Amino acid sequence: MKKLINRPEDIVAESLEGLAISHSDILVVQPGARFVRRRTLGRGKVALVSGGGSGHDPLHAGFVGKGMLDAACMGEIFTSPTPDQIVAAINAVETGAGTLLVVKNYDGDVMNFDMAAEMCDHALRSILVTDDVSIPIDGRSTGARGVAGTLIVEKILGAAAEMGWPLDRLMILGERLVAQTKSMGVALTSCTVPANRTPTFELNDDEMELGVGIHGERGQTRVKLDNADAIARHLVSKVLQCLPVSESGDALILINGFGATPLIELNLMARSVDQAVRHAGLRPVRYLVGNYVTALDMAGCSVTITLLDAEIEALWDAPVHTSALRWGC
Amino acid sequence: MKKLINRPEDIVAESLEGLAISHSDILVVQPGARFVRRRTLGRGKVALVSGGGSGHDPLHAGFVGKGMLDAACMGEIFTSPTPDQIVAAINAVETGAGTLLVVKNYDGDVMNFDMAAEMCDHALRSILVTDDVSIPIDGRSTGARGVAGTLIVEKILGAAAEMGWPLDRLMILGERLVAQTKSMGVALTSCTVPANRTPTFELNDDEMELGVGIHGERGQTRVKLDNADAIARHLVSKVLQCLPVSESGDALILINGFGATPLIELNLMARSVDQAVRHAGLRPVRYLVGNYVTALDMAGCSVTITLLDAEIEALWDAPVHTSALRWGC
Amino acid sequence: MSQHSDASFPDLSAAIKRRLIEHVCETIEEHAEELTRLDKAVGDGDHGINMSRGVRAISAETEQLVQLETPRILQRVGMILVMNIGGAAGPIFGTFFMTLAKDFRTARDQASLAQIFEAGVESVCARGKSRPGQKTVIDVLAPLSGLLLSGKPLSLAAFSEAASAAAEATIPLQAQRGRASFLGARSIGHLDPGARSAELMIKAVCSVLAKECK
Amino acid sequence: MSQHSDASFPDLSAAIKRRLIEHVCETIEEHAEELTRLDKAVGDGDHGINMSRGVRAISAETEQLVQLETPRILQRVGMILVMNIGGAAGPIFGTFFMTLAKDFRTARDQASLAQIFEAGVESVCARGKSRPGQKTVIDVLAPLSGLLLSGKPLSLAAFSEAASAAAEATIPLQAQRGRASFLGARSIGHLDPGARSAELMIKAVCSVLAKECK
Ligand SMILES: Nc1ncnc2c1ncn2[C@@H]1O[C@H](COP(=O)(O)OP(=O)(O)O)[C@@H](O)[C@H]1O
Ligand SMILES: Nc1ncnc2c1ncn2[C@@H]1O[C@H](COP(=O)(O)OP(=O)(O)O)[C@@H](O)[C@H]1O
Ligand SMILES: [Mg+2]
Ligand SMILES: [Mg+2]
Ligand SMILES: [Mg+2]
Ligand SMILES: [Mg+2]
Repeated sequence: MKKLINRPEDIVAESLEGLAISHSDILVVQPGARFVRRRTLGRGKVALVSGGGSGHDPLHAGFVGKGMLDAACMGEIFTSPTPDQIVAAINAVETGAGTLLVVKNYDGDVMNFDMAAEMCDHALRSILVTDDVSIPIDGRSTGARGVAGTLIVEKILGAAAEMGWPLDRLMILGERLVAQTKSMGVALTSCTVPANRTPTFELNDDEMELGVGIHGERGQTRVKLDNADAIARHLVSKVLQCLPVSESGDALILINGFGATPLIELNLMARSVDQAVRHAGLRPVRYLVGNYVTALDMAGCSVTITLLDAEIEALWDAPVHTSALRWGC
Repeated sequence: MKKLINRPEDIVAESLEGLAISHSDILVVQPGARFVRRRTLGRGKVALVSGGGSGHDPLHAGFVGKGMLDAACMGEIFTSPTPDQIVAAINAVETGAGTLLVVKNYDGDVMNFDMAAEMCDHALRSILVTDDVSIPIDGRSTGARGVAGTLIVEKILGAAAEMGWPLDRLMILGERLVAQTKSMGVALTSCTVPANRTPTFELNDDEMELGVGIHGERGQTRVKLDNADAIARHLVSKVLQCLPVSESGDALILINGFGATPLIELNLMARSVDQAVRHAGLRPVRYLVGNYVTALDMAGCSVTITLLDAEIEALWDAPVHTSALRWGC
Repeated sequence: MSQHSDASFPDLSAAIKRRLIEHVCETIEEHAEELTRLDKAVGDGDHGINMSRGVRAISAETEQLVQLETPRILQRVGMILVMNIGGAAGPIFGTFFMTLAKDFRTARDQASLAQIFEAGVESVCARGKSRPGQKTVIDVLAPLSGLLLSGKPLSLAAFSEAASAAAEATIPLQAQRGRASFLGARSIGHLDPGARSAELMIKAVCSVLAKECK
Repeated sequence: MSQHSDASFPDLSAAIKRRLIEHVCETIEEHAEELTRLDKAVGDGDHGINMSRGVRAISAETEQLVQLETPRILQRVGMILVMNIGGAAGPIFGTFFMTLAKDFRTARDQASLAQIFEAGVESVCARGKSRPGQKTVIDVLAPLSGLLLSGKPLSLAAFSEAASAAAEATIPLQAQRGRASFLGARSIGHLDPGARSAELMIKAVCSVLAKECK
C-alpha cells in the first residue's frame, strides 16, 4: 500500500483540515469536530445536511457550499458517521427552517442517521438515495444502495434550498429526483483501506467486476475485461431498464471515476456513453465527467442518468460554489 | 494493464471527442483535427495556444475556454504534437492580434513548436515553461522541464489576454511568471503507456521516486517511502531553494495529483504543505488542489509555488470558464 | 445459570466487572484482523477496524466503568460503541447494550434474564429493520435468546457453544441485510463478520463468568 | 562506394527504391519493442511506438513514393516523419531527411555525398540545439559523417559496422539532451533509443544497397 498519508488513523481528520485550509473562503471545520460546514449560512433556508463514510472524496465534504450542502459529516473510511456527530452538524447549520438529511441507503448510514434524527427535536426529514441498479431485488427488501447519483440529488436539492423552498416541497422534489436517477458501476481494481494495507479483493489482469458499489467491495459478477464501448453499452442498458420513460427524453449524464481513473479515460467513456444513450433514444443535454464519488484508489467508473424536466434542469444549472463543483459564480 | 479504452491507437482522438461532447457549450473539436478550440473566440485579443503530448489531462485541452487557452494541440500519448497540427490550431484561433504559444520545455515540444512557428508568418511569440526544480543544472544547458506550473502560467496569461493585453506585455508577464513559479514532484508508482501494456518502471512497495516529471519516467533518486509531512517538507524546501525571495511573501500553492492520486490524499497533502510553507515564512493565500497535470495513471503528486503580487493575484482570481477550471462565471 | 431467591442479583464485584470488560475488549482486539478479513470477503473490509475502535474507546474508560452499577455500565458501553464505531456495527451493538441496560435491574433468574436478552434482540431487529435468517449479528443473538427463553437449564459452556454454532450457521445463508446483501448469491459460503463479533463477545463474557463466578 | 563519372548518380530503379523503403520500415517495425524498452529505461517509453507510427505512414505511401525521384522521396519521407511522429524523434529524423533532399541532386561521389550527409547532421544539431557527445541520434550520425568526410574508401559493410559501434558508444555517456538528460548520472549505462533507431535505419539502407547494387 502506498499512500500520501501520515498515520492511517489520522487520515480523515488531516484530510478535512487540508480541505478547509485550501477553501477557507467557503468552509469551516471546527477543530476536533468531524463535520464541515459552510462559512456563511443562508438564514431562513432549510439546512441541507449529508454525510457518510470517508473515502468517497469529494463526496460529501467537497459539496459543501453555496447552492449545495450546508454541512457534511464525515465518518471513518467507509464507515458511517456516528449519531452524535450528525446531531452536532445539524445543530451547527439549522437556522429555523428545518433540516433535510440526504442519506445514502446503507444499513449503517440509515441506522446512524435514524438515531441522530431521534435525538433532534426540530423539523427534520430525510431523503434516501437508492440509485444503484446492480443489486437484484430478490432477498433485499430495503431497496438499492446509494452511489454516484447522490451528487446529483445533493446539487439539485441544494439549489432549491438556496432558493428558499420549504421542507415539504424539497421532500417531494427529492423523492422525484431519486426515482429519476439511476447508476451502475464497473471496477477494474478494488481499493486499499489504509488501515488494512492490502486491497479488499484482487482481480486478474483480464477481469472486471460489474455492478460494484463505492466501497471497493465485490460487485455482482466478475467478467472478462471489455472495451469502453461495450462497457458503456452494458452500463447504460442496465440503467435505462430501471428508469421510467421520460417525455422529453432529456437526460443529465454523470460519468464518475472511482478515484484512480485518469480523466483521459473518463472523457473517452463520455463518448462511448453518449453513443449508447443516443442510441436508446435519449438526448443527453447535460454532462458531468470526473472523479466525484470515489472509493479511495479504486479504478473504474459508473454511469448515472437523471431524467430531466425544465424544473430539474434549471436547478442543475443554478449557481453552485463548493470546492469540487462550481459554476455560475 | 487495465484501462477504460477501445483500441490504444484511438485513445487520444476518442477522449478529445468525449471532452467536446460533454463540453459542447464551450469547446469545438474539428473531426480529424487534433486540437481543441474555444467555441467563441475573443476577436482582437492575442490568441493563447498551447499543447503537448496527451496523457496529462486535463492539461491542456481541459484548460481551453474563456479566460485561459484559445486552442490546445494534443499529440499522441507523451508525444509532442506535430508542426502541421500546431499550425492548424494557430490558424483556427488567430484573429489578428498575434499568437502566444505556451510550450513546456521538452526537446520534442520545443522542436515541434519551433518548426510550427517557422511555418507561420504572423506575429507569434512563445513562453517556455521551466518550473521543475529537480533536474541538476550540470550537463543540461537547455534549462529545466515544464511540469504542473504550466497550469498557472496558462491561467494567468489567459486572464491577461482576455483583458486585451498586447503580445509584448504578455511576453513580459509570462517570463516573470515562469521565473516565479517552481515545482517538484514525487511518484509512488509509474504509469502504463497504453500501447505498452506494462508500466514504464517498477517501484517496490516501500519506495518512491523523488524529482519525477509527468511522463512516468524515472526521477532523480529512489528513496524509502516517507509520510506525507516529510514528503511535503522535502518538496517545499527544494522548491523554495529555487524561488527568488518575494517581498510580500504571498504565495499561490498548487497541490497536483499525477492522475491516480485520490483527492483524500491531496487534501491531506495540502495540510502538510501548508505547514511547511508557513514554517518557511511564506503566506499561502491561494490554493488549488487536484489532479490537474497528470501522467496517465501515475500515483503521486507535485507541489508548485508561485510568488504572488497584487497584479498576478488579481489575474489568478479573474473569471475562467474551461472544462477543468472554472470560477467567477 | 445459578439462581438467587432475592429480588435481583447482587451486583458483580468491581474485579469481575473489570475482568469482563478487559476480556471482551482483548478478545475483539485479538480477532480484529480475522474480522476484517471476513468483512473483505463479503463487505467493505473494515469490521475489525470498526470493532477495535469501539473496544479501545471502552478500554480507555475501564476505571470509570467498573465503579458503576452493571446496568449503568451496559448503558455507557452501548453509548461508547454508538459514538465511536459508526457504520452498521455501531448502532447494532450499541443498541443491544443500551437496551439490555434498561431492565437489567430486574434480572433475577434465567427467565427474567431471557426476557431482557430478548428485548435486546428485538431492539436490534427494529434498529436494523432485520430478522433472523438474513446473515447478520441477529443470527447469533436470536438463537441464544430462544435458548434462554426455552427455560431449559443452561450451562455457560453450553451457551458459549450455542453462540459458536449459530455464528457458523451463517455461512450457508444468503445475506439480506448489510453490505453482504449487495453480493446476492455470492455472499453464500462466508461467515458473517458481525455474527463472528457477537459470538466472540458472548464467549468472552461466558468464559470470565465461568472462571470468576463458581 | 562505387563512383560514377557523370554529373550525378543515375537515379535508383523503382524496385530498389521500394526495397529500400520496405526494408527500412520493416526493420524499425521489427525492433519497435526493443526501441520502446530502451526508452523505458531512460525516457518515457514510447520511442518504438513513435518510430513505428512514422514508418507505417511511410509504408502506406510506398507506391506513390517509388514513382518519385530520390530527392523528392527523401523530402517526402522527411515530411511524413515530421507530420506523424511528433515528439523528439519526428523533428530530428524528419529534418535529417528533408535536409538530405535539398542537395541530393548533386550527389556524385563519396565526397559530395559526405557533404550532403554533413549538412543533414548539422541541420539536426541546429534543430535539437545539440552536438555530439550528448547521447542522442547525433552520436551515430556525426561519426558516420566524419568517416565519409575523411575520404578513405569505405565499404557498405564498414559503414554499417561503424553505425553499430557508434550506437554502442552512447552507453557510457551521460545524456545532456532529450528526456534521458532528466536522469543525470542515472542515464549512464543505457543505450540511447534514438541512436539505436538511427543505427537500424543506416544498416537497413546499407544491406539493401549491398544486395541490390553490386
Ligand atoms: N440491518 C442490519 N441488521 C443487523 N445487523 C446488521 C445489519 N447490517 C449490517 N449488520 C451487521 O453488521 C456487520 C458489518 O459491520 P461493519 O463492517 O462494522 O459495518 P459496515 O457494513 O458499515 O462496514 C455485518 O456483518 C452484519 O452482521
Ligand atoms: N535535442 C535533441 N537532439 C537530438 N536528438 C534528440 C534530442 N532530444 C531527443 N533526441 C533523440 O530522440 C530520442 C527520443 O525519441 P522519442 O522517444 O521518440 O521522443 P520523446 O523523447 O519526445 O518521447 C532520444 O533517444 C534521442 O536520441
Ligand atoms: Mg464500513
Ligand atoms: Mg514521448
Ligand atoms: Mg464493513
Ligand atoms: Mg520517448
